[in-house]
Amino acid sequence: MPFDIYDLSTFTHWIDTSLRAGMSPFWAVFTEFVLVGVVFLAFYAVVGLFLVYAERRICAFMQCRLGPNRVGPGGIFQTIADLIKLLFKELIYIKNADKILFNIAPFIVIIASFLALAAIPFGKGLQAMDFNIGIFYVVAVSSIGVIGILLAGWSSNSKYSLIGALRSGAQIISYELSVGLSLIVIVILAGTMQLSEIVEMQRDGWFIFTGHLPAVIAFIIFMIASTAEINRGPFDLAEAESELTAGFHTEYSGIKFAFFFLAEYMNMFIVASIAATVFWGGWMPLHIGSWEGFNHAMDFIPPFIWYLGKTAVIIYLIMLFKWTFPRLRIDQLLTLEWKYLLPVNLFNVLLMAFIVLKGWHF
Amino acid sequence: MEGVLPINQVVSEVEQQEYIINMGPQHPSTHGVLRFLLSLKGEVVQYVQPHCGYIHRGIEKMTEKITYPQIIHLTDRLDYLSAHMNNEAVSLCVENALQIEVPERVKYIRTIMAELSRLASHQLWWAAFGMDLGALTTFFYGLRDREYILDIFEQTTGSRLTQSYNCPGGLMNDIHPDFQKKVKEFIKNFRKVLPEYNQLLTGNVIFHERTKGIGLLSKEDAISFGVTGPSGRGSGFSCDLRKSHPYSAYDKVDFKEILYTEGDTFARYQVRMDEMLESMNIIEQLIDNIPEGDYALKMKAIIKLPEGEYYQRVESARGEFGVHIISDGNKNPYRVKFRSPNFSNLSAIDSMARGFKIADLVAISGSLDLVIPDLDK
Amino acid sequence: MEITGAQIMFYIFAAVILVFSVLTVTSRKILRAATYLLFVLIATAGIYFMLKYEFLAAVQLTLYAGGIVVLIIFSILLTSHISEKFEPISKMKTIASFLASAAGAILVSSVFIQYKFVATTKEALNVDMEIIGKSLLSYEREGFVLPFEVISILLLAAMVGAIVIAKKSDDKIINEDKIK
Amino acid sequence: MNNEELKQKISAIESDLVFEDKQYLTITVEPEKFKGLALKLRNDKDLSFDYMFNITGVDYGDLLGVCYFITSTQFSHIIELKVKAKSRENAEIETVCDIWKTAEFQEREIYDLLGIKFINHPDLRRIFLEEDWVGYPLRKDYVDEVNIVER
Repeated sequence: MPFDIYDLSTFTHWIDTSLRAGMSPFWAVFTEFVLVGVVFLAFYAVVGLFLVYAERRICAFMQCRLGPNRVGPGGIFQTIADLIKLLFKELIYIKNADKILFNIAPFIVIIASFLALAAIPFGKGLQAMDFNIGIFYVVAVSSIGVIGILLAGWSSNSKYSLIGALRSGAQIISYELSVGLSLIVIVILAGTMQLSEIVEMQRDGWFIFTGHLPAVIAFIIFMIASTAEINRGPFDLAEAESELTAGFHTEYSGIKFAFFFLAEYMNMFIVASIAATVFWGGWMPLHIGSWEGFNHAMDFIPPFIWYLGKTAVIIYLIMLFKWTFPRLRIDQLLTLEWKYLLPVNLFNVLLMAFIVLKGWHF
Repeated sequence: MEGVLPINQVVSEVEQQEYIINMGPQHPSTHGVLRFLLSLKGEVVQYVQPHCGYIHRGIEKMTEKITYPQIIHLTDRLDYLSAHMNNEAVSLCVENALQIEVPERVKYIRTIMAELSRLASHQLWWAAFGMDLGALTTFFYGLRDREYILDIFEQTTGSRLTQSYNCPGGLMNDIHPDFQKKVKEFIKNFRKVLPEYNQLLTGNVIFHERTKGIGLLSKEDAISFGVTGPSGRGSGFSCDLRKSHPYSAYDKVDFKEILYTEGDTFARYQVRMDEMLESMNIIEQLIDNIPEGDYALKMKAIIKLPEGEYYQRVESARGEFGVHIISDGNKNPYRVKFRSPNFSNLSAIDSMARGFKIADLVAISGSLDLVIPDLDK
Repeated sequence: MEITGAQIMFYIFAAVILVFSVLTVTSRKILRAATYLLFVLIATAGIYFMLKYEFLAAVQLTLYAGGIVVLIIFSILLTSHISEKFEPISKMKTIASFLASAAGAILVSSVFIQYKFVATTKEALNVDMEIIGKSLLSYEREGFVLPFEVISILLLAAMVGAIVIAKKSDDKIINEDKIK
Repeated sequence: MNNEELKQKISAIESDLVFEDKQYLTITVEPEKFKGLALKLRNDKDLSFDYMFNITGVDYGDLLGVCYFITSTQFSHIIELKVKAKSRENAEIETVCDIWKTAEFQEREIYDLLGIKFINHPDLRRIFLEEDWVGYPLRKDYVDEVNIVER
């Protein structure tokens, strides 16, 4: 198989064996932990910085302006300058706030997004943890993030924050259902929840093509619901700046605000990677039926590029949503979920089960 | 609620408490230093109490110490988005009191300038209204096109916002030689851009959901509260003074008074969108026919109005602007009262917003297009 | 005896569980208690992960950490104010609860000591979708349909009970109508 | 209706009114009769003054007064009602905010700046100035050495 030239599992195995040869198993595992941790931290920071920059440029492009263009070529160092500014900003402590919870909240949000990152396959063999219940794990872990938002809103002792937190709680709890159900549609099709296997099964065609109509519906619902779950426009009611000034993070400043900010972008990245992995074949190259030459050509593009490319396209879509639509109202948001997305989703699950039973999929 | 409370007592206190929120004076969607005191039940607004006066500068008191031409420069600072109309109101009032007739050329230019101001004001409103609803992109589109008008203003009047272009007896100076060309260019361009506005916001499903049936104001209430301008016309209150009490060159042009009867936020939105088209029609009818002549009458150095009361109504971008001058024959007025449209429009907000949600309140106050310096005076 | 990485992890998780369990019951601020409970649940999920019991760990995270704790916090947000604190626990109560927990600890540990744990030689069962799906929908041995239904009835009963308790009494509603 | 017809019609409704022909027909009315007249003007089918477009509070030196500009959206005739309060120190005029709702805010403004009390006003507080502001700035005898510079 040509694309096995990019198989990184041999590389990771080589690291593992060479470490174990040099030291006791305990220290070998420990070193691996540290390595993975450092790699993820670096990745997290780089992706976060890049996404903020990309958001600014895309937003500027939508709004007929230039965006950041002074710091560095094309303004690429703007986010780094911002980061430095945020690091030096004063951390404001609010009187009568619940200090412990106030300080813990940003960490909970950011840890939840870290945990989810662990299960995402970036390439063949390039995955921190390959659970056999990968999708379930990601959904489970991402549901913790909302607690950070709720705590942030409540512990700030500000009414705007509290309303923002309540909105966000209602929103995320509801939309988790749709995210889960739309992923279940694909789980039914794939017959597994292991992310690496799901990617592997899309070798001959991505699920969005092979899964007929239900997969397309599931993808659309996933996009809507996950945009809502990560609190991005047009579903950014939790921070709705024209109504609640900044919602749950009104009272945060400096690096703690930056944590929320970064977590939002990372959540966007995670959601986009899950969508890319589950619906668009993750790091799998695009293969079309029996076009051997085309398929071979595609195989030579490294999987990491495929993966990042797909993720970037979906992130671009999510950004376009934000900069195009007006914000929904809270009751409309819940109506959309409970009256439209959920019934459609349930029906979609049935439809997919039927198709799989009949063996109508490719 | 400091200290220790048994649980059941807590519950009963929570039930009794009003949940009160201060929206403003520093808040993104009050467009200035206005404060709404909201009582909420969940997200539903129980009542709204507007608190104003954060930039009360005592303009009415100041006018009692200065001369009539000087008042012009204070009226700019009322509703800065329709500065031209405010100037016009004072100028017309003084001219009526002195019973002088300004040259035709002045009337034409005043009308064109007023309509340009209206366009610029509506563009800014559209931009900010989209932003109130969370569509941030509209802000840049609106401001981009408003820039053309401000450039035209700058060229002729030397100022972009507070133009002070009208004065009793005519205009401060003549129009720039490029004025007509530039205005025509702008209109040609804006006629192309306006459909873009509609594509971006007017046709959006979320936008319809957010605005239709929200903030209802009946015609009777609109009249009783004195809600004028586009906000009143969205409720079917025919209050366009350009039509009913024509001044300047409005009797020479053919235009429609935009009326919508729904009385909701969407109707008020539609009125303004249609008014932009009508304003362009008016300008197009006048721009090629500006008569030759003087741009101002020769006025005495010190203007003294004969003793008496004078009132002038003018349609500004936000509604009926009125100037009430009481003169005792001196060079400064005895009392000047500005009837600011925003003040009356604001008074209706409580009855409009009750029972709707916070997000709707933002939409409603956005659709009233409040300019805070005008209502605070 | 050499300490393995797994042991260290276990001790960390166990310590987290112990410390935060105690904090949960002793904290006088209700939302802090809920947050500590969250940490306990997450640490428990961590132990499941260590045991390679990923499915249960994920269930623990979604249901307890992501579901129940969120609901608890949500209801706290709706009902309580930040300045509220519980009354300090009286001495009698402290002593009584200490005795009760000590008795429980003795009981549990005595059972544990008497039981002879046998290390299993079997390979850990790889829980894949097929096994989960089949055992969830099976009503035979090792099937979960029957217990699931029983639990759902229990939950229903609990929910009805909660509604009955939380509902305003009728006469109060009538009074309120009169006021309006 | 032109001013003459209005004059006849209104004098038939209420006696003891002083009519002046200015820019608009100006009617001076005693404070006791004012509320009744306003109500009749609003409710009369042929007059139906339903839209109050301006209220001006004036300090006449010896007395404080209020000018109400009202018009009819149906017939578009305009009159100005003038009321002068009986005393300067304790100036009181009946509120009309139950007839024209716009008066609620306008009367608060006049109370704030001129100190005319409106009887039966539901929420007569200062609107622009702070609650503890001393004096009424729009009165001619208002002195504020700190903020007003006399030249």
